[in-house]
Amino acid sequence: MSDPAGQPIAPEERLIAAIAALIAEPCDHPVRHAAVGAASPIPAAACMLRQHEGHAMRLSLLQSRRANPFTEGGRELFDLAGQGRIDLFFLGGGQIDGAANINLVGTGTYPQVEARFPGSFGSAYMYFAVPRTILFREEHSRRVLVEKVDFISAPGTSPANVWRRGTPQALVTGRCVFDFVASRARFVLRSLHPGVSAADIVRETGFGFDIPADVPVTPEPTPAQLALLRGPVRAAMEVNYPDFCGRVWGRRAA
Amino acid sequence: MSDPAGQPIAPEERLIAAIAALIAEPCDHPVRHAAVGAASPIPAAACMLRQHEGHAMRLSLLQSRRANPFTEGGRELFDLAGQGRIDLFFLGGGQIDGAANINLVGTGTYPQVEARFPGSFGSAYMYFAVPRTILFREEHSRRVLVEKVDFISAPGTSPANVWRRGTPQALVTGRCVFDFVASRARFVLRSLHPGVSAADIVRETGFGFDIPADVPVTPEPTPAQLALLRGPVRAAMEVNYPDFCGRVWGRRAA
Amino acid sequence: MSSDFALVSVDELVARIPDGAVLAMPPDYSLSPAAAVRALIRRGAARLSLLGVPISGYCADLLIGAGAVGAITTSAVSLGEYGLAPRFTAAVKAGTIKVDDATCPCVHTALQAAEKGVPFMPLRGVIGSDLLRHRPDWKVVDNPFGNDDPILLVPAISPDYALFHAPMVDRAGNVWVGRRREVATLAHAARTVLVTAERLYDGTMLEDERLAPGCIGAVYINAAALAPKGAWPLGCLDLYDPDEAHLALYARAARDETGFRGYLDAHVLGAA
Amino acid sequence: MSSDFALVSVDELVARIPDGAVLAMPPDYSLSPAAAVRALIRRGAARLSLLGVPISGYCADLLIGAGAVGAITTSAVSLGEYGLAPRFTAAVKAGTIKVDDATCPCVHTALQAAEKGVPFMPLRGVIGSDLLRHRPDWKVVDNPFGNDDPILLVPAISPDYALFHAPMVDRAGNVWVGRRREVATLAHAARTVLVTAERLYDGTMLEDERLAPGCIGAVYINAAALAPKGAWPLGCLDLYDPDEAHLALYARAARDETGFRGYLDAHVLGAA
Repeated sequence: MSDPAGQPIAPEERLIAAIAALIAEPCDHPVRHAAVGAASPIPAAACMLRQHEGHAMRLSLLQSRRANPFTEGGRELFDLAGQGRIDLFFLGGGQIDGAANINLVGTGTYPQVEARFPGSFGSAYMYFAVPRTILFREEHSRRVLVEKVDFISAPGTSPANVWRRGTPQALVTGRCVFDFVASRARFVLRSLHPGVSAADIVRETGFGFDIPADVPVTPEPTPAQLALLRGPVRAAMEVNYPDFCGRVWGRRAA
Repeated sequence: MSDPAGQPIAPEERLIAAIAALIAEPCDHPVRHAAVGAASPIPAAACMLRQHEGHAMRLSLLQSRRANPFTEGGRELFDLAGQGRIDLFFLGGGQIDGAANINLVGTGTYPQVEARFPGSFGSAYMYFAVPRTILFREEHSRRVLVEKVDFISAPGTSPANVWRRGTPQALVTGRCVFDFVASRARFVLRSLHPGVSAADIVRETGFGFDIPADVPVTPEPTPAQLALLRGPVRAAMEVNYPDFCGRVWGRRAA
Repeated sequence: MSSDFALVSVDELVARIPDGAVLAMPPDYSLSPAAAVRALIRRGAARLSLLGVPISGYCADLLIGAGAVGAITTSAVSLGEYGLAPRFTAAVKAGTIKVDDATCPCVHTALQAAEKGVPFMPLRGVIGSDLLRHRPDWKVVDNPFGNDDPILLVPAISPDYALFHAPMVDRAGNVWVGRRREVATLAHAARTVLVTAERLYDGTMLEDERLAPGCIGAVYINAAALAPKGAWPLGCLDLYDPDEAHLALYARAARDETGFRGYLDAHVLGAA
Repeated sequence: MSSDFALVSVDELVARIPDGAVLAMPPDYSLSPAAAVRALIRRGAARLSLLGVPISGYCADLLIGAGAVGAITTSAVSLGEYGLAPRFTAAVKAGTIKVDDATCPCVHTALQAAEKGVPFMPLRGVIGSDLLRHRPDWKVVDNPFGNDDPILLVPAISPDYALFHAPMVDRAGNVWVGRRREVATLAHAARTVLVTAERLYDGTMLEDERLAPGCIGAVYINAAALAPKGAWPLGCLDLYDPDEAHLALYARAARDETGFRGYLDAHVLGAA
């Protein structure tokens, strides 16, 4: 393996480190078991980074081709979540609104949609059953981050009498990190990625959110983190995310 | 294999043939799939006899040690029945009453029972889910066949609005065969085993039942049936019921 | 031992699925019956109602593009890393198919209810999702064991036909699907179960304690056809991986009607 | 990858089960944990509430006879071909244990509800059985999808401890149980899962597509102990058959208290 020092930090590495910081954050629900979807290499790498930093945590990669952890078929992920055995999940959305409602179905007036997205997958269940959800969407635009989603695949908050184990913890985009305050159903700007201003975020975000007096820059991955990412994390990622690894860290020498 | 001719007919062979005749009886629910419990060699042999007589019918031996048909664990039998995929089941009872209620729990006033039986097993479900149930109990006495069971593990009939696929078809004992008339929740004497009189049955039966003007003798197994029983049926029974085979048909030469 | 099970050809297998039937299939990552789907298109199947268990992908998109589908109930239709399912997306825009949007555990739950022979099963979550507003067949009741605790009840689904691909079938009709137990639940829930298989296992799989746990018993299986590489261009467990180049080719070709027709001619209608 | 899984001794395994716990075990024909039960008796366990999944046999009778059991929920207690369970029968007569009678599919359903994380699950049948009169925790409601259609709802059961024997465990804590999936459902439903295993599998079973379908994933398993012949005198799949002579000996000995004490001294308390 070549010495990773001196290579520039990739945007993906920043996002991985930002998500890892959210996972590490003290919380009523410590993360002992995270589940990550097949199309989510950045959240997967963030979980692996935490593991290599010493966080005792199980990671289940859904639809993993090798050593898939599930032996009861497709329902097992949802059953596991129902049993309270999954602490952290990741969701995205074709649209995400200021109350953390997510839309995976389409824009326009359902069912006569304008743009059709794939569909809700398990979001309408996992958002309730898992104590912590980190929302992740690289595209940060008014197209994606809207005032009110056209279709609620899964609601960000629920009335007090509706069974729900948790709420969204945060929203990570390609430009910033928002914390989510469930009691007010509102996002608060937590940090700005390098080179991005609060004014940029206001301009590119379709929903209202709170801006604290002092918004820090999203911390860069530390040299130790970069070494882990470019070494053991990358090695573990190759099986399920070869394209991602090649794009971010370069093709491996044969 | 030795020639079976000339050997006397065993009582068990009569019961097997009697049950086989009930299985063969035309009915709204033809038997395409029968399930038989581990402790029921006579019903199992009756099903196998029908198969060898050309009845196209699947037989699932529960808790079979070899080639057990179930791969979903203990619930699969009940799920199969729930799906309507089992047409015939067999039940017995520590007590059976004149309305075909069965008691597998105990005598006396529950929970302060006088005699405790093992328990209800799946009876409270299978009796409803399976279209045809043949009740089978070799002991024919007022101790077993009672006017009213002390505890209803499973009811013989249900109100019209209660979901139920079927009702008991008949009761086979060591002395006779009763048909069950569900609309009147009452047994009717169908046939008397050789050497038994209707008066014997009245004397030994704790519940009231109808006696037609002419009650035939339970047909003896035919020579063809005896040949099948003592040949291929016995061979198939050896795996799961070695003790029964030894008792009825003699130990095999080594 | 008797059984209605029959070993037939792939064309005979799909001939059993009439136009208008409710047809349930597993997703791209789970024993997807691509060879049978191509045969269905060749036989000109029409007005099918698809059920995605719990989501749909390449096979559904192919059927939709070929005009074989009138409706689909599913939790998503996607080509995964190859992007949106282009013919599904186009059909929704054109209004030529009806979509009943679901969420994955609702599909699993509805099939489990049918497997168990009960009319419904409860499921947590979902309340507050717009899915619920468009699914009058789902009901929210107050949990009888709780107090002011609304809970979703999902009605059982018994699809007319289940169709999937499996690594092995034996002559008795037992089918080995390994850890992909969602197709077992589907087989238990469906009225008729049709299977393509990579190969015939010479023996009775249920007699082998090592093979039995991955089997669906013959009691559920109506017919099977041998179809080596029958999941292609999708993968089949550890036997072969998805054909990534071909799936990328499909995703490009199917972007428009002309490209899709060309794909059909080259890879479906032309193939035997 | 991290996990709380620990490989311990049989005595350490059962030391995790406190007096008064709800302890669920499979029946005699399904991976029964006889060696662990003997260890439980040696450690003097008391006031256990047993759950038979779905029935109980030799192991329950042994624990009851040893005075370790305060209550049992089960669909039957029986030694099968060896007759009534003598210590259970005697304890019921003496009024020294509380019995909650169930019926097999109610137990499976209650565990499936816990597996799914729902508070209840419906089940057909049972209405009109006296079981229902003595189970105030079971409810009959009108089917919300029907019309004047009463249906039973069974509340979820999450046993404190599940204890069973398995053919294999690997170092990660994956456990192979073959087709005996009722112990998988039990493991999913239970709060803590303790396993004895015939042998250690050298490798990761979930990486083998042929072994994975018979596995319970390590995420559910808290601890395991190696116990060769750990189901004895009961059988273990195709590895060994029940010891019929020993079970007959037990059935005879346990007919009275003196005989049972003699059996305990010879086969439980004396054995390490």
